Amino acid sequence: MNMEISRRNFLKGAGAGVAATTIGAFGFGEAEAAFVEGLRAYKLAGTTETRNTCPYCSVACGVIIYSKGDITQGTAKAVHLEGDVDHPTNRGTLCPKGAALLDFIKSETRLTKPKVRRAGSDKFEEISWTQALDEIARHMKDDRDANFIERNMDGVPVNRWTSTGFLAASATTNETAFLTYKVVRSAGIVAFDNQARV
Amino acid sequence: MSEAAIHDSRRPVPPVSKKDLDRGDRLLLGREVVVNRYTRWARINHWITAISLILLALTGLALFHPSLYWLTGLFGGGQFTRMIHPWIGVVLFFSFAGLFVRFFRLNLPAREDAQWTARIGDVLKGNEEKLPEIGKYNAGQKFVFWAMSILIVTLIISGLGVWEEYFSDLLTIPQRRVAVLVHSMAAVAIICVWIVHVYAAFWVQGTLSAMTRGKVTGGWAWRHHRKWLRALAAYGQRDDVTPGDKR
Amino acid sequence: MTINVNPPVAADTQQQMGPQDYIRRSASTVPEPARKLEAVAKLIDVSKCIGCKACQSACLEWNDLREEVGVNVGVYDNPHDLTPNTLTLMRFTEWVNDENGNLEWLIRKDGCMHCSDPGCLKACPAPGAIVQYSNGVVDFVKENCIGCGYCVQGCPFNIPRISKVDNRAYKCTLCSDRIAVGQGPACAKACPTKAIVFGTKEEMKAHAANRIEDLKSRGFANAGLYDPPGVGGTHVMYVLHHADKPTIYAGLPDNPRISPVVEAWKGVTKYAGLALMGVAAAAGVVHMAISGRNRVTVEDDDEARRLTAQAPGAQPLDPDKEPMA
Amino acid sequence: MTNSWTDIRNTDLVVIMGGNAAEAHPCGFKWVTEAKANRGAKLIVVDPRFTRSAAVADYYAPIRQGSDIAFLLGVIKYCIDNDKVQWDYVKAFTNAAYIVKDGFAYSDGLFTGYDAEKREYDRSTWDYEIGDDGYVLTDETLQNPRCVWNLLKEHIAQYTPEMVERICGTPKEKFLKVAEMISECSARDKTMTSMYALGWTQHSKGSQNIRSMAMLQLILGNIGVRGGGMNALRGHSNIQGLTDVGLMSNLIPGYLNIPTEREVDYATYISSRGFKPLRPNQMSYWQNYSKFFVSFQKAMWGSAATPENDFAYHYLPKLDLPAYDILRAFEMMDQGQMHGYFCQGFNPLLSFPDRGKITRSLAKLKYLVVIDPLETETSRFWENHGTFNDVDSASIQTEVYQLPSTCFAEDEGALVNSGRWLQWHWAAQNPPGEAKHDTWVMAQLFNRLKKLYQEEGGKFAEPILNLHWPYADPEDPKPDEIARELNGYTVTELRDPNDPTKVLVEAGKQVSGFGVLRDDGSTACGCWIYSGCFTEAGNMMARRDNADPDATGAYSNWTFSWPANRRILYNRASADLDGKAWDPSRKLIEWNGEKWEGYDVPDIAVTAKPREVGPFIMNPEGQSRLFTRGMMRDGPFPAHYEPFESPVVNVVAPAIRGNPVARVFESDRETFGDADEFPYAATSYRLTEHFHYWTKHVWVNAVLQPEFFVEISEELAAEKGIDKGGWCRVWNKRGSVHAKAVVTKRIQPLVCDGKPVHIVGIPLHWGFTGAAKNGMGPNSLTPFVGDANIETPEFKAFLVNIERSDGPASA
Repeated sequence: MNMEISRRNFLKGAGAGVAATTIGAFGFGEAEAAFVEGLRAYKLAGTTETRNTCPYCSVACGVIIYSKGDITQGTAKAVHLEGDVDHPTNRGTLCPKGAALLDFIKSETRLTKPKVRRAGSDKFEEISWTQALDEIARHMKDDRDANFIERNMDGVPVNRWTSTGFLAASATTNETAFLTYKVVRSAGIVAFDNQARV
Repeated sequence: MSEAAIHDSRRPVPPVSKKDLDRGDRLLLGREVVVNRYTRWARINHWITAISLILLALTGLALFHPSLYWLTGLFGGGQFTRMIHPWIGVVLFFSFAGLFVRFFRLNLPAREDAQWTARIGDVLKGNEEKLPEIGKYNAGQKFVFWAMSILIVTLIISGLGVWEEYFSDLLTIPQRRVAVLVHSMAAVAIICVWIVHVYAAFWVQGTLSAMTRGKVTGGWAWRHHRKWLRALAAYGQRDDVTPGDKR
Repeated sequence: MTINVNPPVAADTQQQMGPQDYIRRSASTVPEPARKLEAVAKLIDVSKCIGCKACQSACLEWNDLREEVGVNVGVYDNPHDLTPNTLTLMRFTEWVNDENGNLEWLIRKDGCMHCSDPGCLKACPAPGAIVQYSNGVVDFVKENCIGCGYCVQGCPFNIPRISKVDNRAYKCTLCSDRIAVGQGPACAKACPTKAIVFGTKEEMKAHAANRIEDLKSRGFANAGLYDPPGVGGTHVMYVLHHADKPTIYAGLPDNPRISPVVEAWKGVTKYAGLALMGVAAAAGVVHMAISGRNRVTVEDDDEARRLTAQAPGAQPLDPDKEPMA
Repeated sequence: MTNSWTDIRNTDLVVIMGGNAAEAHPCGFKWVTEAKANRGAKLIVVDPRFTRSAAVADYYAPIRQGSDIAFLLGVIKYCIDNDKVQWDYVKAFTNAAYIVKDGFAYSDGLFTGYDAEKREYDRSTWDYEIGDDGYVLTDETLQNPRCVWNLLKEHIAQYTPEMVERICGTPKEKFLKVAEMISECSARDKTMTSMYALGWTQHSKGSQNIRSMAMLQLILGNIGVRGGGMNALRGHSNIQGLTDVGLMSNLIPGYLNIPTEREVDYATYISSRGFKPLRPNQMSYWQNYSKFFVSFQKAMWGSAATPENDFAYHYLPKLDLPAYDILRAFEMMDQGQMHGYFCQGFNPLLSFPDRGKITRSLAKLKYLVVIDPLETETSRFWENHGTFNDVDSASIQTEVYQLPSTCFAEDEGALVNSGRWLQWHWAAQNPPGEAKHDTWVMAQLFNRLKKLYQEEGGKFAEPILNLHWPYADPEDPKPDEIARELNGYTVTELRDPNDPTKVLVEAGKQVSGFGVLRDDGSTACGCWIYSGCFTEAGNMMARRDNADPDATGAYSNWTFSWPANRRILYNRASADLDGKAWDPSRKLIEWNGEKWEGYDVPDIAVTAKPREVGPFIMNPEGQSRLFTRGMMRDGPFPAHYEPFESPVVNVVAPAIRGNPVARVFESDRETFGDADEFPYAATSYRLTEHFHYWTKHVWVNAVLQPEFFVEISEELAAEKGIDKGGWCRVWNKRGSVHAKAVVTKRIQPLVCDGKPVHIVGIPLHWGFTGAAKNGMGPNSLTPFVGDANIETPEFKAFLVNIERSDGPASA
C-alpha cells in the first residue's frame, strides 16, 4: 500500500466533496534542496510509521505513530502522532484528545517504577517488581484460603472467592482481557467488573 | 536700571540688562577679547543630547525605510537596533530636559525676534548690519530650541506607545497605528531641524568653538549677538555669579 | 493481508517550495518567480464546526508549541486569546437569532487569514521577515524578524503576537512546512467533521458553493463565503450561515482592509520624509555655495575691544593661551 | 451499535438523545456531518443542555434529565395515532401479533407481581400464551385485545403531548415538531438512526430508556437496515471488547452466563438455556449454547475439562446473587466483607458514585493493587491533598501497590470499537522505565499464585493448577497466542457426523468460525462470537483493505467484525418478507431465489428461505420484541419513573420514588435528598476537550480546558448572585464541591408540572493528579443507586443546591 498516495488523498476530506488535489495541482516541479530557507524542516523525515488505534473512545480512530529508533533494540521513541488517512472511520482526522496523544505517551505523570504504600504511611516507596508481585501473590493466597466458599449450606459446590475483587480496564486489548479473565475466574473471583457502566 | 552710555553710529542702541546674561557668561580681556558662552556642564549635556539624537536618527531611519535597513549593521543587527532605539530615546529625553532647564529663559521670545525673522533674507545673505542687535540667541536659534523641545516630547510619547517590549498593552491597535505614524512624522521633522542647526553652526564661522571650548571671540559676539556683548560690557557678569566660578 | 507493520516514511519529505516561490518579501523586492504555484486555501465551514478544538490541539502538536495551563473565566475559549504559542483559537459566541428567537452557538476558528494583500508584510521593516509565496501562503521568517511589532499594527485581523521570550512575531504559517511536501495544514487534517478543508483556492470556492447551497436549503438565507476583497481576498476563507453580518462571529471584521493610517505611514510618509530630509541638506549646500561662510571681520574684533575696554568684572585673559581669532 | 460508524452516512435522520456525539465522539460524528452534507440528512438533538451537538443540529428540543421514557413513549403514541407505522415490518418482524397471558397488567406505575419487600417482581405472568403445538398463539389481524400491539397502545395512551410537556418540560410545540420529523421515517425509503450513550444508561431505568427507542425504531422499521439501528456509542476504546470477553461478575465470554447456585450441575445449567423456538422454523441460535460453553471450558482448562467431569463445570464459581457489580463490591468493602481489590487501568475514586463512600470503603481494604500507565487518584486515595482529598493517611491501614503498565503506543493486540470491529494494532515504542505489559503482569501474578498452591496446597486449587497455559513463554504470553485462543482451535480432529471416516478438520487447527464448534470437547474457543478473527488464513483483525464497493460504508475486508465479520446486525430485516430491500437505494442483502446475497454477511443461513426464517435469530421467536416477556427486571414495557432524586413528583405514579426495582442499598437511603432542600436538577457529563480522568495528565488538553467548572443558566446565576467565571459551591447530603461558574444561555430553566426547574451541569474531568488545575468532580455528589437490570449508577440525574462562594480553601 502506498503511503504517499494516501497521504495526499486526505485532501479529499472524507468525501466532503472536495476533489482530489495532487501535488501536481500545487504546481510543484522538481525537488529543491533538502533544507529550505525560511521553512521549518519537515519533522517527519526519517521516522518510522506504526499503525495503532486511539485508546480513548470507541470510535477507535486509526492513528499513525511516528517514531525514531529501533523497537527490536529497545530504543524506539515516539516523536509524533497523526490520524491514519487510510482508516475508514476517521479518515485521518482526530479529536482534540487524539490529536494530543503524544502528550499522553510522554505525560510527566506516567508511571515508570513499581511502588508500594505501607499501612499508615503518607508516601509511596519504590519496590522491585519481584518483591511487589511476591507480596501481592501472598496477599491473594492468604485471603483466598481464609475466605473461599467451597460449598453453600445445601452442600452444593459454589467455589466463590468474594473477599477480593478485580476491576478490569476499558482500554486494554482483548488479549489482555482474556488472559485476565482466565487468571481471575480460575481463582474463583466473582466481584469482577469493568468500566462498561461508568 | 541705567542705560549703557556707549554710542553707536549705525543702529539704535537697545537697552540691556543683567537679564540678558546667563550664569557663566564672562568677558576675558587681554590681547584679544574672548567671551565664555557655555559652561563645561552645559557642553557635556549638549553633546550627550547630540550623540543620542544622532544614534536615534540612525537606528530610527534603519527601521523607517528599507533602503536604510543596512544601518542596523552598525548596531549589530535588527533585533539589537530595535532593542536599543527606545532606550536611547529615554536617554535623549532626560538629557534634553537638562538643556531645556539651562537654556529656556534666554530662548523666550523677545521684541527683536520679529524684526529678525522679517529680515530672514538678510539673515541668509549674512547682512548682519541690516538686522537688529540680538541677545544671546537669535530667532533662528530659538526656533531650533523650541522645535526640538516640542518634537522630543511628541517622540517620547508616541514612542512609548509603540514600545512593543514593555508597553504593547498601553494602547489599542488603532491607537498604536496613529502613534507610529506620528512618531515617524515627528522623526522626519526633528531630523530636518537638526540639519538646520548643524548647518547654521557650520555656516557662521567661529560658532563651533562655543560648544567645543565654551568660548567665542569678541568679534563673533559683536557681529552676531551684539546686545548680549553690550550686556556683558555693561555688567561683566550676572551678580549671582561669584568671581572665579567654574567654567 | 497484514500490511507491512512499519513502512518507513521514505520519499515526499523533501520540501518543494521555497524562496524561489516568493512573490512578496518584506522591506525588499523579489524577482518575478519562474513558476507560479497554484493558489491554495483553507476553508473553514463554521456551520460544520463542533468547536472541539482538535485544530488547536493538532496545531500545538505539529508546531511543537506548548501553552501554559490557564484558568476558567466562565467561557469555553481556552486560552483566552491568540498568543505566540496559540496560533489558532476557537472563539465561542452565544447568539440569539432575533428572527426566530433561536439560540445559535457560533464557533469560529480564529487565526491568520493569509491575505492576498497582507498588511503585516506591508508594515514590516525587516527585509525577509515576512514573505508571501505564489500559492498565497504568508509566512513569518523567524530568523529575519526583529520584533518591532509593526506587523501587529499592519494586520487588519489582529493576528500576530510578539513573544516576550525571544522578541519575535508569531502567527499561523498555514503549515508551510507541510504544504511544501504536499500535505495540508495540521488543523485541516485533524478536523473531525471536515469543517476545515484545504486544497486549491478554486476547489475550495467550489466546495463552499455546495455548502452554501445546502445551508440555504436549511433556511439560512444569508449563508455565504467570507473572502474579503478589502485585502485582495484571503487564503483562509469562512463559510458563514450569516454572511451578512460577520461581526457576530466573535468580531470578524465586516470589511477588513489595511488601515489608511498604516497606508499613510508606509506610503507617503516614508517617501516624503526622505525627500524632506534630502531637501534640507541640499539647501544647506546650495546656500553655502551662493553666500559663502558668514565670517567675523577685523572691524568686528576692534569694535568688540572698544566696547569692552572698561567693562566691569572682566577677567584677564591668560597670556599663555593661544589666541581665539 | 447494531450498525457501524461508517454506516451513519446512509441515514436520513439522526436523533441524538441520551448522548452528545459531537463532543464525546467527534470523529464518529463526522459521519453525521457527511450524511447531512451529502444526502441532506437532518439532525435532531434532545438534551437538557444546548450541547456542541446541538450547535450543528437542524432542530433542538430541551428535556429534563431522567424523563426520556415519557418523551419516547409520547413519540410512539404520536406515530401510532397518526398511522406513521412501517406496518409490513411490524407485522413481519416483531411480536406485535403475539397473545399475552391473562393476568399481566399495569396500573399505578406497577406491573403485576410486585413484591415491595424484595423490591422485585414475580414475572411469571409477563409471557405469551403458548398453544398445544408448543408455539406461541398469535393474531395476525391485531384485533385480539390481549395481543402485544393492543397492550402497547393501551400502555402508552397516557403519554399525550400535554403529559410529555408536564413531565419533560419540553414545550408541546417542540415535542410535536420532533415527533413529526421522526414519524416521517416510518416510510420504507426513510431511515433514522439513534445515537445514544451514557445519557441513557446512567439512570436507575437506563435499560428501559434504550428499550423505548428500540421499540420506536422497530415500529418505524429501522432495525437491520442501512442508516438505521440502535447505536450505543461506547465510552472507552475497548469496553465493547471487555464486555464481549465477559469481564463481568455474571458473564462468560460471548454473553454466556456464569452459573447460579440453583444450577447445581451442568445438566440443570444447560437445560435452562438453549431455548427451543417459539415459532415454527426459527433458528433460535442459542440452541447452540452448549457448543460455545463446552468449547470455552476446553479453552480454560484444556485436558482437565472432560465429559466425565462435565467439562470442569464445577471449576466455575456459582453466583448466589444476580451480580457482584461495582456498587455491591464497594458496599461489601464498606461492610468489611472485602479485603483485597485490583484496579487494572481504572480509577474508581473518581469514577464511582458517592466519593465519600468510595474513600471510606477503600480505607477498609487490606490490600489494593493498581495497575496503570498513569498516576491515578485511586492509587493515592490515602494521600492528603487538602480540600481535594482530605484524608488522614496515618489512620488508613490499606497496603497499596502501584504497578506501572504500558499504554497503547507500546503494546500489540486488538480493540473492539462500537461497531464491533476487532482492530489489531502494533507497538510503536518501547515501554518507559520499568513499565510492563498487562499480559506480563497477569502472567506473573498467576504463576506465583499457582506456585504457592503447588507448594503449600490450599482451598480448591484445581482450577488454578489446571488452568490451560499453552504459551511459548509461560512468563510472558504473546498477544497473537492469546488471540488464537479467543478464535478457537480443534483439540482433536473433527469428523463428519454423517460419515465418521471423513476428517473435516485436522487436530490443532484454528477454527474458521463458530459454526464448527462442538460440545463434545473436540473444539476449544475462548470467545465464540470472536471465532473467525484468527483463522488458518491468518490474523483477520489485522486486515487493512479499505475498499468499500458502492460506498455502502460496510468495509467488509477491513479488520474483522463480530459475529462472523457481519457489519450490520439483523441485516435480514433490511429486506421485506419476500427478501426484497425495503429501499432499493439502500440494498444490504436480498434473496435472489436460491440464496441471500449483498454487501454484508447474512444474519440467517444463506439459504434460509424468506417467509420461513425470521431475522432475529438470537430470539426463540425469530422476531423482535415490543413486549420483552420476563427478560427485564422492571417490566416488559418501559414506564416513566422519576430519578431517585427528582425536582418533581412522578405525575403518572405519585406514590413511587425512582424505579421500583432499581438497585438501592438501605444504608444509602439516608444520603438521598429531596427537592425542598436541594431544589436544582443536576447532571454530569464529559467535555470534548477531555477523556474521563486521563487527559488531565495530557498537557495540551489541560490547556484546552484547564479548570473544573459547572454550567448554570443566566436566570439561576442572577437569582444566586453568581458571576460568570466566579466561584460557586454545589452541594447535597453526599458532598460539596467548589467550581468556577460558566453562566450560559445554553442552559435554560424548564417548566415541569407547572413548576420551574433549574439545571446544574457538572463536567467530570478533574482530580488531584496530572497537568490540569486541581478540582473535584460530580461523583462527590452522585447517589449510590444503580439501574434495575445492569446496575449502572444514576450519574445523570440527581439533586443539588448551589450558592456563590470564595472558592476552595486551598485554591
